[in-house]
Amino acid sequence: MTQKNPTVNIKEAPTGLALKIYNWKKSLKTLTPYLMLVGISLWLGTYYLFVEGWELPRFNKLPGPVEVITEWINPDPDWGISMFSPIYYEHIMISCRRIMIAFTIATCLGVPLGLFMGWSKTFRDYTFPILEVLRPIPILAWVPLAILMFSGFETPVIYLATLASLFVTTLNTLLGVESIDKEYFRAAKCLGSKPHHVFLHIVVPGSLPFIFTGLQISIGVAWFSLVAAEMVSGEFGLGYMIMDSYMNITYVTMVIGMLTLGFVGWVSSALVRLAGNRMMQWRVRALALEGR
Amino acid sequence: MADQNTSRGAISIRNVTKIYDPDGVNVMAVDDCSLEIPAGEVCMIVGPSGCGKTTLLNAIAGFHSITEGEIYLDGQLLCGPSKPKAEQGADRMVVFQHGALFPWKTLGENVAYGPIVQGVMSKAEAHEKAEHMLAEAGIGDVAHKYPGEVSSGMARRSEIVRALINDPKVLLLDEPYRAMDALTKSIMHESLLEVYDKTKVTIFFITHDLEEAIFLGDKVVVMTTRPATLKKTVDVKIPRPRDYQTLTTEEFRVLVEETKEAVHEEAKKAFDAGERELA
Amino acid sequence: MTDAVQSKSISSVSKKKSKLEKMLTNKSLWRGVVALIGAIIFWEVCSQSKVWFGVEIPWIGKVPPPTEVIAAWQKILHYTGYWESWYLSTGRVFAGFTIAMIIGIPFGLLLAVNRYFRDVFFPPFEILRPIPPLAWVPASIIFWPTTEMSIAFVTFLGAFFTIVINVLGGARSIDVQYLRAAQSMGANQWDLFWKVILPGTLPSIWTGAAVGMGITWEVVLASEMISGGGQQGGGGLGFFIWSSYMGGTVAQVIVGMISIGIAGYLSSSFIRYLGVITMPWRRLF
Amino acid sequence: MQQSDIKNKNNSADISSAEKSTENSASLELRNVCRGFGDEWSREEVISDFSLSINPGELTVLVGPSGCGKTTLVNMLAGFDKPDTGQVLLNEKLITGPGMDRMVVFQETALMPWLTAYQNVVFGPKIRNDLPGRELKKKADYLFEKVGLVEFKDKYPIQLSGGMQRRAELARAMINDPLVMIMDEPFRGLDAMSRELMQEFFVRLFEENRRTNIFVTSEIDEAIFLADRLIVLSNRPTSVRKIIDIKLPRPRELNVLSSTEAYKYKRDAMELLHEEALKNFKRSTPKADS
Repeated sequence: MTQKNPTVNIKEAPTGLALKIYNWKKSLKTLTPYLMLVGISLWLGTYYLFVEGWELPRFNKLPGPVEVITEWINPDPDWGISMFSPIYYEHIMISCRRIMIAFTIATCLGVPLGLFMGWSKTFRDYTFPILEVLRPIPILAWVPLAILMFSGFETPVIYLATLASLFVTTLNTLLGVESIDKEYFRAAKCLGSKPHHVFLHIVVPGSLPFIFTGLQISIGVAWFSLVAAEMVSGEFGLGYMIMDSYMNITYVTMVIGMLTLGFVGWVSSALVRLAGNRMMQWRVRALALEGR
Repeated sequence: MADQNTSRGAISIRNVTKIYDPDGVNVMAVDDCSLEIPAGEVCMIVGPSGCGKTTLLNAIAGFHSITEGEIYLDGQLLCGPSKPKAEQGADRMVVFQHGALFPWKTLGENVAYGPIVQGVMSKAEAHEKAEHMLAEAGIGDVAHKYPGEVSSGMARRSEIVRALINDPKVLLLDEPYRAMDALTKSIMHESLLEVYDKTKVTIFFITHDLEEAIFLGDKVVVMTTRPATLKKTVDVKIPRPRDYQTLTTEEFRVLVEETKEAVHEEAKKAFDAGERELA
Repeated sequence: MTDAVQSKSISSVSKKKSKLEKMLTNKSLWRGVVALIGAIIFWEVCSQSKVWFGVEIPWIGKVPPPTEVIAAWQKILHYTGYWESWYLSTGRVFAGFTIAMIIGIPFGLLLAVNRYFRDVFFPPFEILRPIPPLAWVPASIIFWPTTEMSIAFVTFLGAFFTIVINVLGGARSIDVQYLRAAQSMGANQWDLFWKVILPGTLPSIWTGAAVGMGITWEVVLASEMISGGGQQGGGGLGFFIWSSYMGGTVAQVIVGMISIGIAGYLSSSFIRYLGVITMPWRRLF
Repeated sequence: MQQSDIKNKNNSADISSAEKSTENSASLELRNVCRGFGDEWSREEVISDFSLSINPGELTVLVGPSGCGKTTLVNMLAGFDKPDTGQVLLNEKLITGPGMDRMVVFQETALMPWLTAYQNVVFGPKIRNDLPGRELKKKADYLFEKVGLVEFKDKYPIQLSGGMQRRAELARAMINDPLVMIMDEPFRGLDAMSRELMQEFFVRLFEENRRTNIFVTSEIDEAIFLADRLIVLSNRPTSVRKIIDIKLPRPRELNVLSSTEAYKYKRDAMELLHEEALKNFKRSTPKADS
């Protein structure tokens, strides 16, 4: 029998970039990337034909893909906004700044709040019902109240985005603490931990996976409410840009705004995911082994 | 009190009763249970699952209170009528059924955790000692890995190391090898015996596996099904050190035979009760 | 000895507490009640402090006190317009939501079941997904002939993405052993789909639906504020809030907010109820 | 040398009591099977050049350390997986995919949680539509009686205890009248007591109709108690370390395990397995024990 075969053909295992290139090359041998291209072109093609090619009724009112892309890369935009106009970046920057402020406040408040709620049952008993009563009220219903409570344009918008993420972050953190196996608490006590050790070494790291799931949802929700708030009241930002171009019947700019929003939103949630993976190496490594 | 060195970790359980009270329905988990474990003995508790063995362990460890009776450690009262719940302390270390290594710390950090939070050692000292002890247990090369990255056998070994670094008087093990297959289990047994032969720490080991009990123990205590009381105590006089070949000796076989009846009777009772409950 | 044991265990089994008794002795419940009452009193005091103490508390001081809100609510209960806006909003939510379920569930299942279908249709879906549903509002108004249809469309989008993602995730995480077991008992692709994949995905379908329902209410509200409010006859709770705000009756704004909270809560309870009755195996234990 | 050993063993076992079973029994054969996993730099042969033939009407037990590739073998026998090279044959015919002539009872229970015990059991015949309703009901009722779950017919799997779930799963496999039953550590995770009861129960079932049976386990006692032929597997890459014919009398009772004879078998197997398990432990990864 050929039992003496080497079990593992040890070949230098590629890491980092080399691994990525290898995986990429391997995927090129399958149908997937080509089908993906087919899918995207199918979608763009239909969009083009319906709107610009055949000019079907109703569709012909919308800006077509060619129109949008030429406008987007036009150094001298017909409707005022393209990749080359500074105002475009100003809108993006303002929205991003608002999101950053809202997200930071929500995280700084929500995570500790959730942790304490999970840690102390008494605290939880007193705070959770209030949260539960407020939660079903859609964030958008707060708009008039927010405008009333906070004067100006900036604070109400940030307030709304913060409120939206705050709920999500707090609840997920709470869930995270609850998800920690009781035996970890016992083990920690057994090993002689004082309460602050338990909090720092068990409660915080143990709930991190849920916290980061929460943060990813929270940043999505923050964008959602930000756009809404900017559309209703605001004088800058991507939501405003979309609404404004709708009012001015510059529909091409509107579509550019939507696509930009999608892209920026995607980048921000990717950043949160990245930060999560950074902080939870233990989880990333174990998951990687499982997926093997 | 006797000499510190010779009588480290003698447990004396006297007439302990435990009644749970969930939703106003009293359930008796342990009924008038008395047991003496001399220092440095491996005491194996065998009984059907859910019979109240763990309740006893929890009482010693200080996770639960007891309703009646007293528990002493080295002549000192752990819990009793005046103090229903024992304080949790590093002199009694628990190894849990499902494993409770902190998944967010490496094995080395896990082992070093106890001395650091107790303030007995500096961080550097603790880490150095942890690495040393892990290496002694034969898993030094994975000290920097996270529990999720190593096999359950290695994880369980380092959990025992994590307990031992605190120099406990008693090691409380709650079916720690339950989820393992027989072969991995036998390796784990040998490594536990190795540890025991070195440290001579008192071991309180809960299991429902009779062979495991006889292989490891100096004394095997068979418990009845809920409410738990002592049914039978068997002294195991197989000489140490033991290895896997002990499992197939005549002596071992005879002991298994001797105990089997009692265990099966109780297990059958528990099993039938379980089926009835579901019906 | 045995006698002693018996008598002990008999005496130890006391009677079970009744449900009401359990509720009344539940500490958490009482704490919750205390917290809520405390919060309302706090709100009242903060809002009234300008009148009572002459000190205006920032932010919350500008909000009308609960007593005023209740008074406004009592008055408005007689208006048919208020009830009509309930009806209109709920109708819109369920229209968009139902369409999203009808299209989203098969689409998600198809994505999960067929690799090629997934390769082709998932990328465009992923490109469009990060765009917040509200950003579609203007485009939707341009495209659809009536406001009602454009609101329905945006509502549909809001729920659609969530439902599809949940269905896809749920269907893909079905234990391969169920599929294998069915296969070795002679199930064909059709059986696998109907007998294994669909019931196995049901829990995620309802999770997706519950989240989708929440988003739907947000979207309906926003589109009512943006579009419905602009044209006459739009109505709906969103419009009710917006017009109350424009009319300067802030107490009514809060009435609207609470109403919409109740509506949202009721509709998600409804979804949970549907989940419970369609998944009897989950109800147990 | 081991290969020739296997060939010689063909049909030597006592199948005299299996007259009625010859029609519903089958032989299985693995010929020079290889199967590996992983990327090109981390490729690992889980099974390399593995040959084994399984006699009709016998209970063959494969025993080996965890992570040695037993499940991969099962998957290939069941047709869920294909070998890279080599052949898997059922009655001299190549296995190309899963089929109802081979029923698998899984490591973790694979009862569908959304169906009641009864619906689970009749799942196969129902979707194939090959039994008239009344007959199916009769057959199912008979099986439920046999596995002692009559009162639990309309319960969902989560309402059943671990042992009951396994029994329902056995019934589900048996209603399809397979030629071969493949059991992949079916009693793993049960507590010792339920496990013993299940073993006794299973041995009764087998002795009744002597269907070709492959039973994979990592418990030596279980293996010796059940087996006609015990096949000790090595670590990865899996190969046959030793074949032991278990000549304990049938019908078997649990106390057969404490006989001196059984202890002799146990010692034989233990020696090898302990060695393999130690090897496995030394290089174990978390994958190895899941």
